[in-house]
Amino acid sequence: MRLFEGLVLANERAGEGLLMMRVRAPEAAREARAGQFLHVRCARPDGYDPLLRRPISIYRAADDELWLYFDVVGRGTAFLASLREGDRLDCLGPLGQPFRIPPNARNLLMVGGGIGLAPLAALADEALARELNVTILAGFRSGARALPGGFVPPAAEYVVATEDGAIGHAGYVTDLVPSYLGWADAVFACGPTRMLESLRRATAGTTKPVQVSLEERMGCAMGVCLSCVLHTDRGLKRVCRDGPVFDLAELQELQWRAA
Amino acid sequence: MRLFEGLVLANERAGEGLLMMRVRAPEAAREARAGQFLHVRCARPDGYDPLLRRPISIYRAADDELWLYFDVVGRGTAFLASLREGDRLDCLGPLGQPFRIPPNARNLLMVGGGIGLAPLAALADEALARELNVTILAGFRSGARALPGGFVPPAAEYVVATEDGAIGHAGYVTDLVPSYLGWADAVFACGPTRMLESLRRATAGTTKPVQVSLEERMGCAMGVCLSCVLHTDRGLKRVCRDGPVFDLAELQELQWRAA
Amino acid sequence: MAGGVSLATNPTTAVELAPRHPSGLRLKNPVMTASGTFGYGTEYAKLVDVEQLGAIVTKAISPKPREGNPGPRTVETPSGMLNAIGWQNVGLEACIRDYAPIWRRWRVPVVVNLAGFSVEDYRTVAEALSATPGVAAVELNISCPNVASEGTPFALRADLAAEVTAAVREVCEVPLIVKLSPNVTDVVEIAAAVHAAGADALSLINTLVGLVIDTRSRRPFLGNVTGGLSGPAIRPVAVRMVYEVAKALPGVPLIGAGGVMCADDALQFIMAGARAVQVGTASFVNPRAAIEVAEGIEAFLAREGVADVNELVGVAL
Amino acid sequence: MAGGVSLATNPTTAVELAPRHPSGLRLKNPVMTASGTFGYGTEYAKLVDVEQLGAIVTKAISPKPREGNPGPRTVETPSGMLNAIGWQNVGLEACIRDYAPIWRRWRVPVVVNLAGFSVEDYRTVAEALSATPGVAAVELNISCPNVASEGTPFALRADLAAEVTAAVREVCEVPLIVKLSPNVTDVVEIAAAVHAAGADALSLINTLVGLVIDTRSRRPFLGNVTGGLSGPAIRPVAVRMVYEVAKALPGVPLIGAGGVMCADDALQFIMAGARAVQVGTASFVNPRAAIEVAEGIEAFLAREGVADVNELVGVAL
Ligand SMILES: Cc1cc2nc3c(=O)[nH]c(=O)nc-3n(C[C@H](O)[C@H](O)[C@H](O)COP(=O)(O)OP(=O)(O)OC[C@H]3O[C@@H](n4cnc5c(N)ncnc54)[C@H](O)[C@@H]3O)c2cc1C
Ligand SMILES: Cc1cc2nc3c(=O)[nH]c(=O)nc-3n(C[C@H](O)[C@H](O)[C@H](O)COP(=O)(O)OP(=O)(O)OC[C@H]3O[C@@H](n4cnc5c(N)ncnc54)[C@H](O)[C@@H]3O)c2cc1C
Ligand SMILES: Cc1cc2nc3c(=O)[nH]c(=O)nc-3n(C[C@H](O)[C@H](O)[C@H](O)COP(=O)(O)O)c2cc1C
Ligand SMILES: Cc1cc2nc3c(=O)[nH]c(=O)nc-3n(C[C@H](O)[C@H](O)[C@H](O)COP(=O)(O)O)c2cc1C
Ligand code: FES
Ligand code: FES
Repeated sequence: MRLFEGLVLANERAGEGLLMMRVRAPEAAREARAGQFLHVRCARPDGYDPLLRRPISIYRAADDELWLYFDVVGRGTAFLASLREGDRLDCLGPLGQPFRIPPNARNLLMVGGGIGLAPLAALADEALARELNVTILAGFRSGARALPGGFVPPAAEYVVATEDGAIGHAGYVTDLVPSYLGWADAVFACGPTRMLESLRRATAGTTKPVQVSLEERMGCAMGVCLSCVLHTDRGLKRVCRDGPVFDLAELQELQWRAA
Repeated sequence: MRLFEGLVLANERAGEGLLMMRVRAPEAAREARAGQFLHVRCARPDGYDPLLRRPISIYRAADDELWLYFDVVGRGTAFLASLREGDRLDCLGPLGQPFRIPPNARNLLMVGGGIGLAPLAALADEALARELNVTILAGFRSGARALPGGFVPPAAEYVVATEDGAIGHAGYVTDLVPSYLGWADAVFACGPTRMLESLRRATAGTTKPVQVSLEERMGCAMGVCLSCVLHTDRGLKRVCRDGPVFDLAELQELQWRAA
Repeated sequence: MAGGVSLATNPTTAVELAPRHPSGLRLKNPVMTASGTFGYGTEYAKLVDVEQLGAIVTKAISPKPREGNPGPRTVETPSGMLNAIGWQNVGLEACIRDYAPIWRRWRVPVVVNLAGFSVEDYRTVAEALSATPGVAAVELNISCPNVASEGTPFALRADLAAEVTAAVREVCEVPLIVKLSPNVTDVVEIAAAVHAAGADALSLINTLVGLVIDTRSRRPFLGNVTGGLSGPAIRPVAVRMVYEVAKALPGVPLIGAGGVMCADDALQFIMAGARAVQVGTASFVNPRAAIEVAEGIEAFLAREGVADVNELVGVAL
Repeated sequence: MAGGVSLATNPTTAVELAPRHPSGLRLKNPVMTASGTFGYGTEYAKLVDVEQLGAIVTKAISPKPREGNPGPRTVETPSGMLNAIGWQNVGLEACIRDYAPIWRRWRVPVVVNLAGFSVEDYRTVAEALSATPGVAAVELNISCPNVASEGTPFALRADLAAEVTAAVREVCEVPLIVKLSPNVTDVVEIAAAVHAAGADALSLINTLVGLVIDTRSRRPFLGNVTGGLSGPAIRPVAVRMVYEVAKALPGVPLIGAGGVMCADDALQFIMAGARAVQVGTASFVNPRAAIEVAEGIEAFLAREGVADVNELVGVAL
């Protein structure tokens, strides 16, 4: 984990409202593990609005580069979208606990919703390099929002579900989970809270390890501000430092909200 | 006067720490008069820091374009420096009272300090188009800070003074004024307050019209916030709306500061 | 409209700020300008159709013209600015002579903001203006220092605030708005006192007192040493104060101010309990800000299927 | 050095925050971290050489561990943020067991921030910590609600603030800093009361109470409804309060906090009368902010030919 300025090598449109950014960052790229994220500054160095950094998953780490895949949803990500080749990106990371592939697992099932697929792509890279079998179930709101094919490594099986039925299974991606659960030795997921809730129902009763990557609003991403806590069987845990990847089984909630 | 988005056509280094920006803005360019300024937003539209617009003189208005010449002194002007061809510049203007060339004046003496030369270049354009004679006395802190030759129209006589003596007269530009004052029918000046104070001494007793363009911190630039007032013989006046160009003779002070 | 998106095509945006007053103070939409940021309404007329606004609030008027403070009078701060103008204004006489006739022709209510340094000052101006056609209401800026209490602003003590409100109420025929200061421990106490003393509506907040030091000269930057902090930086404080007062004094018409830059900001104030908002510093950044806020509120109502903006007032309480 | 630029090559940056206390509280430079923004000092150790800091102030410690508030706990605002963490902390026992031994080895003073909901709470923690090696001083966060006065925070009333300060002073062997709230009409009154009650130094300001409404859900955004506003947005208010207290209580050691992002901000506080500053929210934006502020102050002293940072304390008064 380090504080560094990455050099933007490319930042291009890669789907409806999405961009893929390639950043040169040799040390960080070497350190990075699938499931970790960067906390990036989304303003000019001399401007204080927006003030806080934004967490963005490491989509891929290759050679000297870190790749980010992001959805433009607000002014932080709009700033990221405005960066061009040659600009600098102020980054903190890699941060957080990565996905952990269990030692004897051979068949990995990955379930992603929307941009939540980003860290799963990194995990698929890692798994395929270790010659494991990977199936990725990918859910999107609509055909227009579906991520382009090249988004995940071609050696992974890629199954799509769209809520509007435009591509693949018509419905929720978690509808597909039961048919793959028997095959899988471990399940990994990242996506909206609602998707993870469905996944919890779809995997209820299984003894197979299920790891999920969570999202919560972050201040520091260093574990000090306690913005990002939730209840687990091991007590209150911080998404930024104890997560973002957790064993689903130990989570008492996916976000701590007042009843 | 209007609120408009200009299209940045070019924004290039033009001297030590200086940039020249060409902005496409047909209506505003037609309206613009020498001595007027734009109040430009220096932040992304969704960011509130820096918050306030910055006043920048119209350096030249030609065809459908407004040209700005600016010195990067802080974060507002640093933002302007970061704009590239194709970006939009959020502008309010042209604002303020322009220089007024007296009806019978034939010989115009212009005295500028540093970037204060920008509005004088526009005035020289106007005067030369009316076939008047123009002499520009230009003062700079050092040779390195001196503006490149092409900065003012070539048909104007251009006399340089530098404080470090690297180019032209070694000393203050106002040292040169007495030798040109007899020739001149009217004097126009823009530059740091200290320069304008020297000019007041150098022109003391003259009955020739002396017009100066002043600088004061601005909020609205529309005449409502009263950030920018100073005492004149006609009462308190606002630099943004009653100025920035004033008759030197009516000014009781160049800036209102506590004693 | 089960399951579907409901659209209110012509939502009602009108609000009433002085229901207890015989003439009332009805705005066609809940967006006003904030005092000191829109001059006397005439300066922005070239850029903005002022009649599209809910109301215009003028620069503070005092009995006599005032020069105000030496410069610098403003300084930018992170997402905000400090101002220390010092109540420079044309004075009561010029206001009545030069501006009121123009306001009278406008189809938009003009609220005159009053500055004073004694109870008498406020009474003088309020009495004269409430008899002036073209003045729809007055807003007391009680953040001015009170000469009679060693310069303590009226707004900082419930007793002083109530005293000046009651005194003005006696002579004021038009609706009376009192503008509260945020520089207090308990804004609810002041709000309650002022309302009990006869205010038709309360506007809040005025600026927070702030200071910038110029580290080059090692002196306070502003000519007046301190200044008032405004702009988006203070919005969360302003929304909180509106929320507190709305909770404590249900039914009292509140006007929210402080950092309104866009419709979403205005809606925060409305949901926190304000019937209207004032747009101040935003006008310096975008002269059309107040109009765009009004348009944005209407668009929100249409999009969310809310028939009347009054339905949103205080929904977050 | 007539006419030339004077350069102090090795300016003195050390400051003393508890001159009246037998052990004193000497910092090698005037830059501290702010409570709640630097954890227990250990979390940032990978990125920052904590021994280069003037002091570290920890997250608030209460007698027992606390869970704090449900989320969302923070929300970004213009040039600032609101937080409503709710005093989540490991509690006194774990603090003494797990952290104090680490602090003891560091060559940087560690100040423990104390949270409490009764006078007894503060006394318990202060007494235990002042007997714990590794704890250089304590800072009372009196902005916590006081159960005995219907939840009114101690910090909002001079009598309550003085009472808790005096009670802690009796049992506290180490230097005692009391942290003031900005949510008051008269910060000088509270500062004077707390100082008279035995505080060695005063830190100011804690956060301003703010509120953000989520206009989509039409509800307050934070789980706790309101939160504390911090960051550059509040700096002008913080500098003003330091200036006011420094003017009224000359000689009392003050620690400025609120929106310090860079050395220039810190110098504003120092020139306004603070002997030291705390860097809070800035650490989230730039984990090296506190170190860079310390370096920047030293560079300023060298550039401006100031031999000792103490010469700048209060120069703008
Ligand atoms: C561990 C982690 C990894 C993530 N990885 C990716 C990724 O690879 N690609 C991607 O597009 N997005 C990712 N996100 C979501 C991303 O952080 C948000 O979309 C982003 O912060 C929105 O910022 P904004 O200013 O554009 O939006 P705004 O809505 O304007 O943001 C306002 C504030 O809310 C916070 N916020 C808003 N949405 C989220 C969210 N979903 N999660 C956390 N904070 C949020 C912002 O950080 C900011 O502080 C990730 C989030 C987390 C927690
Ligand atoms: C009528 C007028 C015309 C001008 N024309 C030009 C021009 O053609 N080219 C050019 O380079 N500069 C010009 N200036 C000066 C220019 O406005 C400032 O350099 C600029 O505002 C600095 O902004 P900043 O954020 O880079 O600097 P900062 O110092 O960070 O600015 C901080 C604040 O101070 C204000 N400020 C700082 N310096 C000045 C100044 N000299 N005058 C007014 N406000 C200031 C800024 O607007 C801002 O609000 C003009 C000023 C005025 C009043
Ligand atoms: C330059 C300036 C001048 C102001 N003058 C007055 C005034 O004369 N009377 C008054 O009641 N408020 C005055 N205010 C306060 C505003 O009306 C408003 O309450 C405050 O700025 C907060 O709103 P904002 O953040 O939208 O600006 C002034 C504010 C500014 C920025
Ligand atoms: C996330 C967060 C948690 C905080 N927790 C505490 C705390 O436990 N005790 C305390 O006295 N102050 C706490 N504060 C207040 C800070 O110490 C500081 O006074 C305030 O944030 C202003 O400084 P800043 O603008 O530099 O952040 C907290 C601030 C933040 C942002
Ligand atoms: S974001 Fe600060 S503790 Fe997780
Ligand atoms: S800048 Fe507002 S009146 Fe001149």
